[in-house]
Amino acid sequence: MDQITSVLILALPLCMFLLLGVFGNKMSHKMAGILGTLGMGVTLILAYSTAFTYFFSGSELFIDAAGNRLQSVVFDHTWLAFTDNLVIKLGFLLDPISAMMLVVITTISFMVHLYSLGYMHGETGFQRYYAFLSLFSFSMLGLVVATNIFQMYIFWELVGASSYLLIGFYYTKPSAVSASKKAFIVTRFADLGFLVGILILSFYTNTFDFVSMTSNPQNVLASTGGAMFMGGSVLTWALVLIFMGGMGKSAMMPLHIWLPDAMEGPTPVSALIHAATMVVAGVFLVARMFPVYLMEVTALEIVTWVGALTALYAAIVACTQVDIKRVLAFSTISQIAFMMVALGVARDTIHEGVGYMASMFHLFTHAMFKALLFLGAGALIHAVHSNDYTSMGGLRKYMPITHITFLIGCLAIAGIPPFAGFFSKDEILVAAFENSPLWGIWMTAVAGLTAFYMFRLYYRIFWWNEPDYEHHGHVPHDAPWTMTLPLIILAAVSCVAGFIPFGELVSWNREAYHIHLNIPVAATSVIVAVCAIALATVMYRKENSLPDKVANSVKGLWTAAYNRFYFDELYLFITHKIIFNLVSRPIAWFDRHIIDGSMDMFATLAHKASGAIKGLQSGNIQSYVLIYLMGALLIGVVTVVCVVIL
Amino acid sequence: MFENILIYFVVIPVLMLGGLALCKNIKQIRAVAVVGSLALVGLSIALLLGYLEQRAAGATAEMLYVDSWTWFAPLNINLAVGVDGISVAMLILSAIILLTGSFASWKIDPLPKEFFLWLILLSIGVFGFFITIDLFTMFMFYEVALIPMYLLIGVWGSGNKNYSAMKLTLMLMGGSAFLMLGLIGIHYHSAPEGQPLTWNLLEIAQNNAIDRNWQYFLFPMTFVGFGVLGAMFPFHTWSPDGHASAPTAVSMLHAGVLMKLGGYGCFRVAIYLMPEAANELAWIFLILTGISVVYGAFSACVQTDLKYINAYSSVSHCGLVLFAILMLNTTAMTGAIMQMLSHGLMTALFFALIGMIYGRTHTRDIRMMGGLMKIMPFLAVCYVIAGMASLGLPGLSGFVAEMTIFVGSFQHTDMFHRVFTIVACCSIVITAVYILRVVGKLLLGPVQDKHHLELTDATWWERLSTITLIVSVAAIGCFPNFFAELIKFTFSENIFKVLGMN
Amino acid sequence: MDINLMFYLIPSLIMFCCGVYGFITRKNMIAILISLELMLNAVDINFVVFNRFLFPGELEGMFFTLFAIAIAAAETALAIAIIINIFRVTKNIDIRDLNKMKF
Amino acid sequence: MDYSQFLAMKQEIGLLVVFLLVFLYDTFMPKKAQNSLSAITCIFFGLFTLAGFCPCLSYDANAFSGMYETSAVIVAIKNILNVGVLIVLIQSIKWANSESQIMRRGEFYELLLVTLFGMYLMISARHFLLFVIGLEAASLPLAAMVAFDKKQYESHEAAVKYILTAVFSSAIFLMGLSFVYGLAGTLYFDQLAFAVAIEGSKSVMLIIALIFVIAGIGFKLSLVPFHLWTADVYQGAPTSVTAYLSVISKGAAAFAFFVVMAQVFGAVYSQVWEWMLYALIVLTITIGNLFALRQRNMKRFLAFSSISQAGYIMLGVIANTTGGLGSLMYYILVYIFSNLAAFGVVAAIENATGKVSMDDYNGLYKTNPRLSFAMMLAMFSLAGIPPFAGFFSKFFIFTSAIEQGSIAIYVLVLIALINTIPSLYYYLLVVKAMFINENETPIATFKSSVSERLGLWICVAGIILLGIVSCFYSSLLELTNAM
Repeated sequence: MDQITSVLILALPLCMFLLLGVFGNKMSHKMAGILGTLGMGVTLILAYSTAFTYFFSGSELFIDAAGNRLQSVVFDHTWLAFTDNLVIKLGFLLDPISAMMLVVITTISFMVHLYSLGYMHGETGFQRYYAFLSLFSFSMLGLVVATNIFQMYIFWELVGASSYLLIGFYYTKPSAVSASKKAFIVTRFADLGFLVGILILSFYTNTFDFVSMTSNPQNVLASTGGAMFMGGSVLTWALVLIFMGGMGKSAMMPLHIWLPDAMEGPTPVSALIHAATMVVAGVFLVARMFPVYLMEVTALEIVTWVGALTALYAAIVACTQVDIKRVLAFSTISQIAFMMVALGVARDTIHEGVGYMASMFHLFTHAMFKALLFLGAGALIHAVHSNDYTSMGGLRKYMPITHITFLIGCLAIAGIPPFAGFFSKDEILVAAFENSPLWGIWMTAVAGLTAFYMFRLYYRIFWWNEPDYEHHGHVPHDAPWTMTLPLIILAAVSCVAGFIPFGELVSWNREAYHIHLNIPVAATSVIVAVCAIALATVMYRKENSLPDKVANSVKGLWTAAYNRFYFDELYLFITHKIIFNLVSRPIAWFDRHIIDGSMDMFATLAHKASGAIKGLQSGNIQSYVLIYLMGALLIGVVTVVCVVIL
Repeated sequence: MFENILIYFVVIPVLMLGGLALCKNIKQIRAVAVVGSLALVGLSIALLLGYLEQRAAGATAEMLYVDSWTWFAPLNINLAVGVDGISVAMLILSAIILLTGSFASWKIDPLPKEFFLWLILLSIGVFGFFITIDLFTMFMFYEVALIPMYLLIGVWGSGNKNYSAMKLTLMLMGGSAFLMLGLIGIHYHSAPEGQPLTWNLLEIAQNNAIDRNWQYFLFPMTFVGFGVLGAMFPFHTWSPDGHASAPTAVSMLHAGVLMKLGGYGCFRVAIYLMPEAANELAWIFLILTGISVVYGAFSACVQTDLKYINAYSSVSHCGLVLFAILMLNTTAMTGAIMQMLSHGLMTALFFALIGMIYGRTHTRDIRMMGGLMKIMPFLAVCYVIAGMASLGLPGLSGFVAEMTIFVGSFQHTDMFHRVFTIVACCSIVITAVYILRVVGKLLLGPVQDKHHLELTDATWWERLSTITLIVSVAAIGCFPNFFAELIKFTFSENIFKVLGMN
Repeated sequence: MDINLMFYLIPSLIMFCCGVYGFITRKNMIAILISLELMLNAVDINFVVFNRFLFPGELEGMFFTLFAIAIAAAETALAIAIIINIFRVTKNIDIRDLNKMKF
Repeated sequence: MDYSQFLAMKQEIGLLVVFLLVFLYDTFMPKKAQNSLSAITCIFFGLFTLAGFCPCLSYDANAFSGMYETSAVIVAIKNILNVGVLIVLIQSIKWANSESQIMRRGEFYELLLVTLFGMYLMISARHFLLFVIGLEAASLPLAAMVAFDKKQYESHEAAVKYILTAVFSSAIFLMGLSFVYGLAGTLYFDQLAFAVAIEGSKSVMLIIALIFVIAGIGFKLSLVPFHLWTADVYQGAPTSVTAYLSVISKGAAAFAFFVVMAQVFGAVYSQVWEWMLYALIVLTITIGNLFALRQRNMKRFLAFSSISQAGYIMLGVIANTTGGLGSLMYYILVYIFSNLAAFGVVAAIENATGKVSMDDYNGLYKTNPRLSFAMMLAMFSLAGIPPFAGFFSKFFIFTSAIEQGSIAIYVLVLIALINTIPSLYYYLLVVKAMFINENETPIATFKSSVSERLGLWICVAGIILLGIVSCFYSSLLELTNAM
């Protein structure tokens, strides 16, 4: 693997960003779009060749004689040296997961670039859009190839910023502005945890480097053993805090609230950032640090709990949402939670750490089919000009390509064989059952819910009842080829991705792992999924009153779920009522009136004192003389008392 | 005397003053200002190169270009100059900000001549402060830098300018009252019994003769004295009012450079000369600066005046400088200096932009504006970049500075310090809140005021000013190690030897 | 009875205090001048008495007294002149009315 | 008697010659030649001042069995005063030649020279008799000068206040002296010092005597609480006289004060008068500042500012070292230039428009930029802003005060330093009035006379150069350190 290729993978998108960002206004839309897409295309080719070289060249750089894959640092350039050991390097770490991520990111990114040529056609700020996409791709690529935790943090922040810019792309729309702000601040809050985690970890390990941290965690982490803080070991704290960063980016409860709002951004952006790549950064982070997490099972248990609760929560909420992008957003949250659970239940002692492999596998397949779903949703929105499924229905006739590809996506996510989601989800369930039946059952139930809400969505869009499209001015139709082509490609990938021998390529200890279907688990999950789909079919295939009845029968739960269990309100309360009104405002008031007031008070006091003693200068000589004499005598007497008597 | 390059940092501004006196019209005034500040930028870059060359050639002295000319012989006061990497960095910063400040005051009105006169006098103080290593001379330049502020704000300011100008001047003078006492005290304990007293920083450090009890007295004096200018809680309140009222270039220079004098002085005098007291009393000031950091950020969250927001954010960021200095280790101190550079540049950028926006909309109330991105995209984009630098986006200067500070501070072995570091870290979230709040209200969203639609985007001199600053911010952000290496002081050994740590 | 130092000092002190009291309480400027004269004369007595009783071999105190008397005369002359000026302007020599300038 | 002793008094004799020349010129020259009286006086005095710098004067000598002493330091302080008087003379030309004063200007010059003569004696005196004669010679004619504006009621009121309180204070001073005499039996400084050392600090009599002496000289210096006459007299007196009062008479008194305290009472320094002075300094600086805060009349304002400046000067006395004396003299020098610049501007404006209120100064910069600049420099120098001379003098006097090193002195200096904040405030008020405040009817643009401008240029040059050019302070300090 030569350095130039790897440098180019990062540099090309960055150059595209600078080029489009600085000179974009001078270019035509077409020029900018094509330039951006071409740049991404070249990056795609380079990334693919890199990944293929890594996985299949058999070079001793990448795989040892025993068949274990190796971590290969292609280059590692010192960027900022804090101390001799704590050094931020910008490097390129090639190992199974980063190679896999390279493929995922470049694929989806390229698809989105292509798709956007059609979707964003004629939008103002088209060049800016492509510039930001390039920036995002650069940041995300930098994140996954990070050789050290600080590099990851750097790019972590950069993806956050590009996500902010892209969510707020329609900056004249107040909702988009506030959504972008929310996304940035919530993830920033999580990043605070990440940062503190890094600080704690690096303080004890004295290194940022992933390879040295993960290849020999026992030694590196030796000094953390004894140190305790507030009841937990330091390592637990550090790992949980680092995981907090992951929770923010990956929208785990309770830091998930930004993701549904992030759907304010252009739909291809949602596909790229908020479905396929950036949101899985948290999973990637835990996976990257997995050997360290294995040192501290408590932290992994927390990961599991957070993941499981989020998965269930998001699935329930997804069942009630009306906005198709929000349904997909909650579904994303839920699916990422699956990956988290998979990591959380994985142990090196159990089944060769199948959870880790499953998680990565699911990450891969999910990226494909969720991008597909989002792009499909984009095509729908493009056609109907609404995010709301109530203004859709019966679209299967008008948009056949979209319909088929969307259906494939739904089947994949529902875990129906032979689509991709089945295989990866199956592995997750296996891992969960291996860890504890509780998680197995729990996750199977969530998988059932997944199938249900996806098909609810599917039926509401493509079946149900057809609204009067003529009345709205135009009849929906399939999108141009730039948009449908990515759909078709992704659909094809979703169909076949499950058959990739993923375990051979990726596993926690980089030894080859042979996937074999665990028939009981697979059968259970498929049966649950099919039942759920059937239920959805009953309820939503034709317009009927059944959904309302169901909703009414569990009215409390339904309303709560519809309002996303009031998390947003809670946050609003905390930010506005507590942070703003009870902290910031009082502090600002305190500053203006107490601190500043006390400074002003000195001035006022001086003036007051000046006014108070003005009587001394009465203009009357006799009082002058009296004061003169009294002053002299007073000083004299005091001196006498002090010097002579004391 | 004139073969030492450093002396030209004072000579050029003095020549500029002379040139200004001869000017007849605004064009000539601009020419003098721009040529002079360009010469200073050039000079500072030449100094940087020369400095690096000497270091590369193996110069190991704490300070280079050291020279000393007798001034007041009976008191052993000298005009002693010398620079290390920190001063070099500060000189570059000052020169850049003076240049951009000159561009930002292209259309200053009324009395342009007087304006530049005071501005240049101020810069004499700043440059002089950074090149000297003699306590007396240093203090003199320090005060020279303070007083022009009064007239600059009072005459060319806006809003409640009389009050603000007076408050700023008096509070800073209050600080320098403590400072003067501290410096004189240091002088009288600068040498062991029987040896001649000195004002020279290097000699005092070498003698290391300040008795510990005296350190307990003198350290707070000097630290608070400089700390007032560094906007340390609770002596920061001059900053919001002062900045809000000051004209653009003055805000830039004041927040960008002058506040750095505080941090630099705390480091160069208080800590460098009295490390034992610094080590033992640090906790008091850590609490104060820690409060500054968080408190400034929270206060900024609810302000509605752009300049107030930025002023409070300066309180927060400058608090971080002092915070890091008090950690007494190389990394944190390097971070502090980088933060000074970074904050200097980005806050200058902020103030420049605010001035430009204010010059167009004639309001600084964010509730009155909105959607400026559509109207003046160039300025708006620059504002976003400045905001991103402020909230610590990697690739811009804020990130590297803050991270160096946090990592450095967290290396402290004491639990208290580390917990406080975490508290300080919280500021990155709050910073994001207020920056994005401003960006959201001011630049994004629908246009608030229909009249604003007729406004124009930046002129060439404004573009030049902002682009210079953005390039500098990005340069630090992208190549931090160059600056870190420049700053990492050789003389740190001196402090740490005393402290017996690191 | 032995006439000692105190027999002179105490009256002189009383004189001085009377002078001070007079200065502070009298309205008429001329009366104030007289009070001042009392004070100065008390000082003169002090000098003479100290010289006579304590340091009889020297004349320093005596000479000092002579000069002091001369100075007092000059002062009085000057003061009278100024008071006359005041009287010309205001037709009044009440000290308490001299308070146009204050605070 | 050895008449060659008079040769030690070269400067006094020179001054007398100048006085006589002026007197004779004023009395006997024909009416036509009278026009140039002011110029002639200035030229005579200028020549005399120049002659004072002749190094042949700087030697140690004494006369009249030690009653009179001269030395390089004493010559230096006299020269400093001469320079100040010269500037006052130049600045007063316009006023002296004005309609109302032209008849009596001769007396003005003569009185002024006599008071200067008195100050010379006060400075050189090493015996209290000579000291008292000097003191009175320096203060009595001043009363006449204060009353000089015959048409102005304020002038008379000021004169009455001055003369009555001055006599009262000299009575107190003499009372104190009589106690001292009673204790020691001598009035020679050197013998007194001996006696004070024997008497020790436990003597009530000595303490009372000391406070009376301090009060007497403190009156001239206008230390609080002996200062109450100052503002009224400064306000009422003609501006040139006020200028003279505020710098020259104060400068001479400060030097004399140092000599008396250090030479006579040096033995009880740390037990007794350090603390008295401590209290007086704190009071003086603080109260002076507090009163100055609220003044609108420029002359009254400068009066209070000069009170608080006197407090700073006293820091040189409390230092009680030769370095303190050097700093004190330097402070006086700088103070002369700064304060005279301020008074010069006030006088110029008063002569041209009759306005002395700070509110009248609003917007002055727009109409009279140069005057405003001169005033601003004076204010900055008084406030101690670098690079103007006032900064250096303040810094050095603080430095000398702290040399002694006790914590109490640190606290004192801190109080003094904190007091610079309100003082800066009121000095800036003047600057603000001129530069910042808007005024619809500002003082019209006027051209000040050559003499006024000359005086101001000298002051401004002094303000700028005295600090930066180090030789002034260094040579003064060398002189005093050689004592």
